[in-house]
Amino acid sequence: MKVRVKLFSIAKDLAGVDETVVEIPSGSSAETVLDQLIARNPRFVDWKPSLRLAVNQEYVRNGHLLSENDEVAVIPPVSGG
Amino acid sequence: MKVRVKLFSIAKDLAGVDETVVEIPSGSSAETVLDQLIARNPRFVDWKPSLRLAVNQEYVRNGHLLSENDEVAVIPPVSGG
Amino acid sequence: MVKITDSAINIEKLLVQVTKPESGAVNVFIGTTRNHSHGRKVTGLEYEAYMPMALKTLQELEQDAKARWGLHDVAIVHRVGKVHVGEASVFIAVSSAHRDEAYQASRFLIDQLKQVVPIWKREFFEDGTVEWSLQAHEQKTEIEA
Amino acid sequence: MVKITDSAINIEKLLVQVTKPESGAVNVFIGTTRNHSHGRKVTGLEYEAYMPMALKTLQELEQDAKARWGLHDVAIVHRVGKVHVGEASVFIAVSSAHRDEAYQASRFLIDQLKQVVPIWKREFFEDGTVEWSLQAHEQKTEIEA
Repeated sequence: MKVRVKLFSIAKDLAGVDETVVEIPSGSSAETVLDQLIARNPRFVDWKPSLRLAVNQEYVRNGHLLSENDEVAVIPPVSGG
Repeated sequence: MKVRVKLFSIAKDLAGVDETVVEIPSGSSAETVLDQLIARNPRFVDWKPSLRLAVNQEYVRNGHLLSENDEVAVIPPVSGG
Repeated sequence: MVKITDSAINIEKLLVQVTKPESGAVNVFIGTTRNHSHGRKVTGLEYEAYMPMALKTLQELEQDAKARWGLHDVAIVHRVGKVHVGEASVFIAVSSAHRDEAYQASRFLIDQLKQVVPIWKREFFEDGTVEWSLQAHEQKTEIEA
Repeated sequence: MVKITDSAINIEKLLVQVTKPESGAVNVFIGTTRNHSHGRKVTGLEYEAYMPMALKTLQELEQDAKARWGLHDVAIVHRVGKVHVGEASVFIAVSSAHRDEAYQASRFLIDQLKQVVPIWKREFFEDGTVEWSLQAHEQKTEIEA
């Protein structure tokens, strides 16, 4: 299945794009998206522990199961304020 | 000796004036001023426990000794803010 | 900067003055005139101050807070005379590098101001009565309007 | 009211909106762009937001604070895009009957905002470098300006 992935801050810089689509097996967890990004750019590995994931604008655990067309966002440490 | 007395808020209403001069023995304490005011208007008695005194714009204890021409202020509970 | 004034408080201008290039945080407290007090409708307030002593105690509080929290700047302005419902009667702004100091200092200043600065509030009620607010002792006294 | 904007924050207007006739206390927090960060000179900041989620989390924080402290009103405004040194990047105002709730709610909102709202800051340094501020982990990464 396909999910849309939004990238911000350092994750955007590492990916080189602010949005992409990844193809993952049906029933995959949100973490699978991170692994796909690592496959594309190994430097993502170092950042993995500090990246949070949101699905359809809601924070989720890495184990959260995705559905077709979900919007997954990769959220580096936030720094608003 | 003579001291100037400034009155505010409820103390001003009780005294009917915002400033007065009281004649007290040399070496009197600040409290003597309150007693003079009570002599002029017995309703001051009820307020005495909640009135603070300042001499020359500085809070003092009731026992503080006054000097000629001191400015004594009678300070009811403050309510700024 | 401390000030006691019978005019409306120019908040925008004070904020510009207080915010320094090295500041990261500004905390502001504004005390406004409420339309009710102890369940009764208030139509307005009037403040009186023992001017020289009020200014002196405000300056002392300003210096205390600056020293204690390393603030970049402080502004405290209090109204005297009539203040309409909804208007600011007191304005406090402090600037600092980080927010923790700004919150603590701001709270310290309003708490202390309400305890030691010789300023008094009279409330004008809808029914025509006028009362000195004597909150420190939870007492009230009524005089003819 | 929550808002994310690329324009300067109109503080005066927001204060008027937040102050209700029944309010006695307004607390305001303003985060401003500092001219230095970790000892280096900063010339400007840029914020980016994950817009729909940032607005949603801000609205949730607003509702939480209103319910918890019985606030009369809340305004939270955050800038995106370039912000000059000395300008406000975030503005929070809360109104309530008494000051205790106003201080607590204001502090809660800025603390939470800094932890959960998906907004990111990039600092532009005098030497031409640009860095994402990753304060949550006290890490820094450098990219070419």
